Amino acid sequence: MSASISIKNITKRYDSVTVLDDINLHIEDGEFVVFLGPSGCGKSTLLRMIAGLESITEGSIEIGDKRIDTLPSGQRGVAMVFQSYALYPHMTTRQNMSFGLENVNVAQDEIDRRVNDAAKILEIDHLLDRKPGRLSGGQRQRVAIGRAIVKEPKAFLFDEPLSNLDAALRGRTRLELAQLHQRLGSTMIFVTHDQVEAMTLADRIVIMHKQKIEQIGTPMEIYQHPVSRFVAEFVGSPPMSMLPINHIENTVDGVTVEVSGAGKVVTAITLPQDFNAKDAVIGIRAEDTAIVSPQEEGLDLTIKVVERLGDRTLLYGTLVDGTELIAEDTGRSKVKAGETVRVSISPHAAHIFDGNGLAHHSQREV
Amino acid sequence: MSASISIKNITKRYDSVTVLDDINLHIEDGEFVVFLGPSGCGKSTLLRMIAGLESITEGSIEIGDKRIDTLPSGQRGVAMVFQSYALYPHMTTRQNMSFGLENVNVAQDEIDRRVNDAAKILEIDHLLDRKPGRLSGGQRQRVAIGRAIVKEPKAFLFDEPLSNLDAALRGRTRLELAQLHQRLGSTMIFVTHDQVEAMTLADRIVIMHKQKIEQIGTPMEIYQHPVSRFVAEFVGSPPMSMLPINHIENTVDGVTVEVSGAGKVVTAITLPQDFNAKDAVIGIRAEDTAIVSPQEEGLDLTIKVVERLGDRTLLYGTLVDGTELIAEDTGRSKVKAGETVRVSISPHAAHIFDGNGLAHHSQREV
Amino acid sequence: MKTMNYSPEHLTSNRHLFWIAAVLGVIMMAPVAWIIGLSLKDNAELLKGTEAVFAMPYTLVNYANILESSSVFGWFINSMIVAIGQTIGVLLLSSLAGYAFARLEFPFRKTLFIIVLFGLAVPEQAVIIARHQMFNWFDLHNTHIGLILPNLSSAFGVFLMTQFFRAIPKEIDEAAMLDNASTFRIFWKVLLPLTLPAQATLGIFTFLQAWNDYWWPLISATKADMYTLTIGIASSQTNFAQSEGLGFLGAQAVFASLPVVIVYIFFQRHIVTAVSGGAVK
Amino acid sequence: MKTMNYSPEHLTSNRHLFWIAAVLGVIMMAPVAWIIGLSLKDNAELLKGTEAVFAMPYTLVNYANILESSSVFGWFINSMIVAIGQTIGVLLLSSLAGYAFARLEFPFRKTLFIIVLFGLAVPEQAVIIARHQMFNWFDLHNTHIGLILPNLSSAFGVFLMTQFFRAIPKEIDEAAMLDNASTFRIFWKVLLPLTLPAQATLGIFTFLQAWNDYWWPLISATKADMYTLTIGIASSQTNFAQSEGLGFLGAQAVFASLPVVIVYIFFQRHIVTAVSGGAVK
Repeated sequence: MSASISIKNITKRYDSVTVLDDINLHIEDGEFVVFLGPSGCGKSTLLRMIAGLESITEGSIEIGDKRIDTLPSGQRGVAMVFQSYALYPHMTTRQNMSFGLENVNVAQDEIDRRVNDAAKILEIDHLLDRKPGRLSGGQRQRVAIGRAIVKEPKAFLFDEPLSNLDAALRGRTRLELAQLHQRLGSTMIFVTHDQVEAMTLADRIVIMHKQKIEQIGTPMEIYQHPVSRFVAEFVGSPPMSMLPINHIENTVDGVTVEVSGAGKVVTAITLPQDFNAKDAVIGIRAEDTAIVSPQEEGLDLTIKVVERLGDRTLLYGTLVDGTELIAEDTGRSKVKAGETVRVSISPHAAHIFDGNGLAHHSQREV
Repeated sequence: MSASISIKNITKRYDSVTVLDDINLHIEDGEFVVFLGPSGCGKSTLLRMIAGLESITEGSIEIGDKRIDTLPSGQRGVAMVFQSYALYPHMTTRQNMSFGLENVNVAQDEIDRRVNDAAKILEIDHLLDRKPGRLSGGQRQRVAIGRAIVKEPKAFLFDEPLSNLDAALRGRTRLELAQLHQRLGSTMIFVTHDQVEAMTLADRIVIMHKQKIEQIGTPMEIYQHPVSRFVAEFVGSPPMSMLPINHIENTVDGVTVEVSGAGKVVTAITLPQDFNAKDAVIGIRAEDTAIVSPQEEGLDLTIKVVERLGDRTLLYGTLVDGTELIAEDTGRSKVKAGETVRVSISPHAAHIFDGNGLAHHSQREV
Repeated sequence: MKTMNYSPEHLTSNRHLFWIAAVLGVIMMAPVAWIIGLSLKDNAELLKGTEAVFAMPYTLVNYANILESSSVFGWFINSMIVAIGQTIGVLLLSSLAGYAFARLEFPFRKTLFIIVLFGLAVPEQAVIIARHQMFNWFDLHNTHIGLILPNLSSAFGVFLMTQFFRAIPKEIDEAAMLDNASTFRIFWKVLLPLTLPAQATLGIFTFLQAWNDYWWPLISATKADMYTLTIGIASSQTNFAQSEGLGFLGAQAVFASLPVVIVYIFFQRHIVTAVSGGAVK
Repeated sequence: MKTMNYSPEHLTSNRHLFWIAAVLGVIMMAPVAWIIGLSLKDNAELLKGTEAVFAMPYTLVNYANILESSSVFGWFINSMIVAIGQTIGVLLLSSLAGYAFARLEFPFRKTLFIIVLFGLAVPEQAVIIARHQMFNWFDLHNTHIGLILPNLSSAFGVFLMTQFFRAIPKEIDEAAMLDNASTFRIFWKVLLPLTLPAQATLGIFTFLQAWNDYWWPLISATKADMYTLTIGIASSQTNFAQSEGLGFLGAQAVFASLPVVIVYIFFQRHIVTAVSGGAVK
């Protein structure tokens, strides 16, 4: 029932403004794909084009082997969960879930079966006779998902469905969505600007930036081998620290770079001959740093803000020349704001970005 | 200018419903205190009582040495940042920030000076002539904070000010608030239901539950030594796993407990004679677990969902009897859903909660 | 020493503004009370002075006199047909037009909207002669259709319904499109039910206005059996010199207003709901 | 083979509904066009048949005849005073009452609100006799105050303003309280400016209604120099038999409507803004 989705040479223009520029993407049957990007990158537009809610300027979309961009929304076999849930306010939960099936003349007992099954999965059986106005945000969310499930669609489309939930509920719902995907094995496309959601849910992440696809890959590929400075800075929380490179020195293992005024960082990265060193930076994730004793080698970091997350502690500080760096310490860290600590950097975990934003990584896995 | 706040025997009742029950709290001058609790715990009501937006049934509030619960809002010397920002839609940023000063007849050049200073600190100088309708969510937030700063209040009151921002902006604004507190050194009270905000911002956290204060302490005290099962489950993400205890055995170092059907956990916790073992549970945080080889001692966990957060990986699984446990692995974890792994638990990091929800911790620091 | 707690609730218990509301209420209700008083008095007694209203005896003779006229029930039926027909028509047309203006793209949409709203500005007196002539051509005078038709295009109705349809989030339409609902089904089953508070408000206003309408029925319905209640009762006034029949006049006014008062009391809850902003949640 | 892309925008380009809007527009505009046509024709020519409207020659003689009456400008001034006075009064009272009903707690708030809204249901005919008597006692007939006063308590105005004040989030008031603003300053400087779209809408409606009012001025203003334009022009009608002066009648109707049309065109942008739901963002 579930099916693959092929997006071929999709372009979208409003008058002279290009919103999406020659997008190509194949999504496997049963895959969970997340479109991730900042607002205005076109990710929602692309989703809405698959749903048939936006017209396509050029290109085509296929679900399974069938071209669907010529069909109206209701006949494409996709179901969508909206950011605002978009439940019908005057209908009960049951009516909300049945409406789409009634429109295609599914038999009443089949409708009842599907609604009851979906309600059981989502634990909303006791809410079937309530209207949306009497449901909490989390419950509305479940009803919206239920309305999608009962249609047994070829693909689920999620448009930032978690953004109206509070932090605790968002975490729990994220987990439930992952389990739902495991259980149904359906093709799912999920749009978000939240990189944690993307990392935790996706089989593959499609990073979109400036009307184009910037990178496609598994969460680990995206996190560990970002193709560009944009991806590196967008994915990961806290963001990767970027330190300007003053000087590059080749070593046996890779290169050693001098970070402006603060000292040297040894890396296991090999740079190509034509490396564009102008405005090049070295990128370091907080978890690849360690606080070491002042005798050991490393960079001196003056701490501005200490963020205690319980299981770990983030240290926001500046190097001697004012460059900002975020380091990580354990949850029981004793470091206080105002102190200067020595930070060492794992040689295999650093990333170097050239003047064009192109990434270079260590060849060895840590 | 900044001052301490004393809340003495505050009770609030609507007819027969008690909303706050005999609250006592002293906030030091310059302290950043977060009221944390689930919705309906009374934290917002307490803040609004300090602001003078809710009447007090019994008790008194002092700022500095002055009793203020007898004064109208505007004369209490506090400034508040609302969840919805509550900017005046028909006024420009400058007018929004000036309005409160004009009402108390501050001289025009003094108003200008304060508004310009605050605008510079908050980097909204270029927005002074715009109306709120033309500002983004993040910019509105800054204006709301600016409106508070210019009043140079004795205390800042924040009512879930970050909840309308998206994840990325929320993280950044959190950091800026921490820096603002460092810079101004003012007394600040911050209400939230988000434990990450509480952990990262607070000097002290006040955990509220069922109309009462459940625990007051630094973020580390709250995280490492929760006084009750409620606090332990509410603070920390992912939540602490709670495993039912079948049997307790005293050892030299503390107790060893048998977790229902799954094996034994060694702890360094000493339990009192009158320990209420009925419905007692052992609580384990994900970061205090480790994935070990099957030869080593530990609990067998069948993984249901793998959540890759980049720097670490959360493993949601069940023990043989179906009890849920969340374990943590490194960011480069190779564990897949469906596998069974052996999980070891650090003996000093577990917490035991008796049948009344009261906590017992290891006496030794890890 | 016991200090009074400051209570912000005091701020909102403003007794000055109570008086404004109270005076508004009195201004509105005083004439109503007076006319009811008059209607319950003997006409001869009122001739000596209207202060008689404040004293016994009261009588229902004026109402009895109205009901003696055998035409009253026919007029009542006419009023009902006109008011109900007009209400249904206005609701239907306004809903369709409001939906069109709020949701659809069509040529001259903005221009048409301004023209329709322009109807708010045109006084009935200005067009009543032209309308009279036109209805003459189509032989529509002295028919129910002729009484209903002119007020079907309610500028206020289009105004209100457009506003209401615009307030419904577009995602609701989109969800219904994905649910494979046709445009008609989206309008009928999804959007229209959401405008119920507006329908109730507009319906009540239209009914009241149609019931109380005087000008057009006076001009269009010239045969006694096509009179509406308002016109019919006014026509019977000629039997009494005005100064002689003050109580009878009052009874006529009260009697003609009774149905709208009943409608108002019946739907009052809905009006208040609509005021409370009970639109789409 | 080139397949047409499906475009969801097609769905919203519904040409059927264009016709509903267009027909509404025509129904509204046809009488207006007709009356303007009549007003530009010689009365004698119209006597032969009104189809003369469709052909040359056109003339302004009817308008010239109106302006010959020396009283016209006095009536115009009266209309202006009454319409503007009524508009200002309604805006002020409705805003205060709306604020009170939306924000304040006072005794009998709900009851008073229902009584005020009840004013929507009472037809003018029902109370006009009582009102006439009352104004007689206070010697208010043939005064501007007498013409303005009865319509100051606008049930619709209170209704609209209450709705608008309720739509303003309470946090705005609270922020102003913390900014040490007095209740009056909160109302005047913070809340009232936010109701501007409603004020514009209510103001236009009130002005139009006051200008076009016929009943009450007819009864209350019995001296020629207190006539409003509507009454004054109607009074001059007795000089012409209706069938003889069709063109002149038309010119009168058009002339009396001109000010409201000008007001409408001037404020039209605000009406559309209010319809677009441009309340508090």
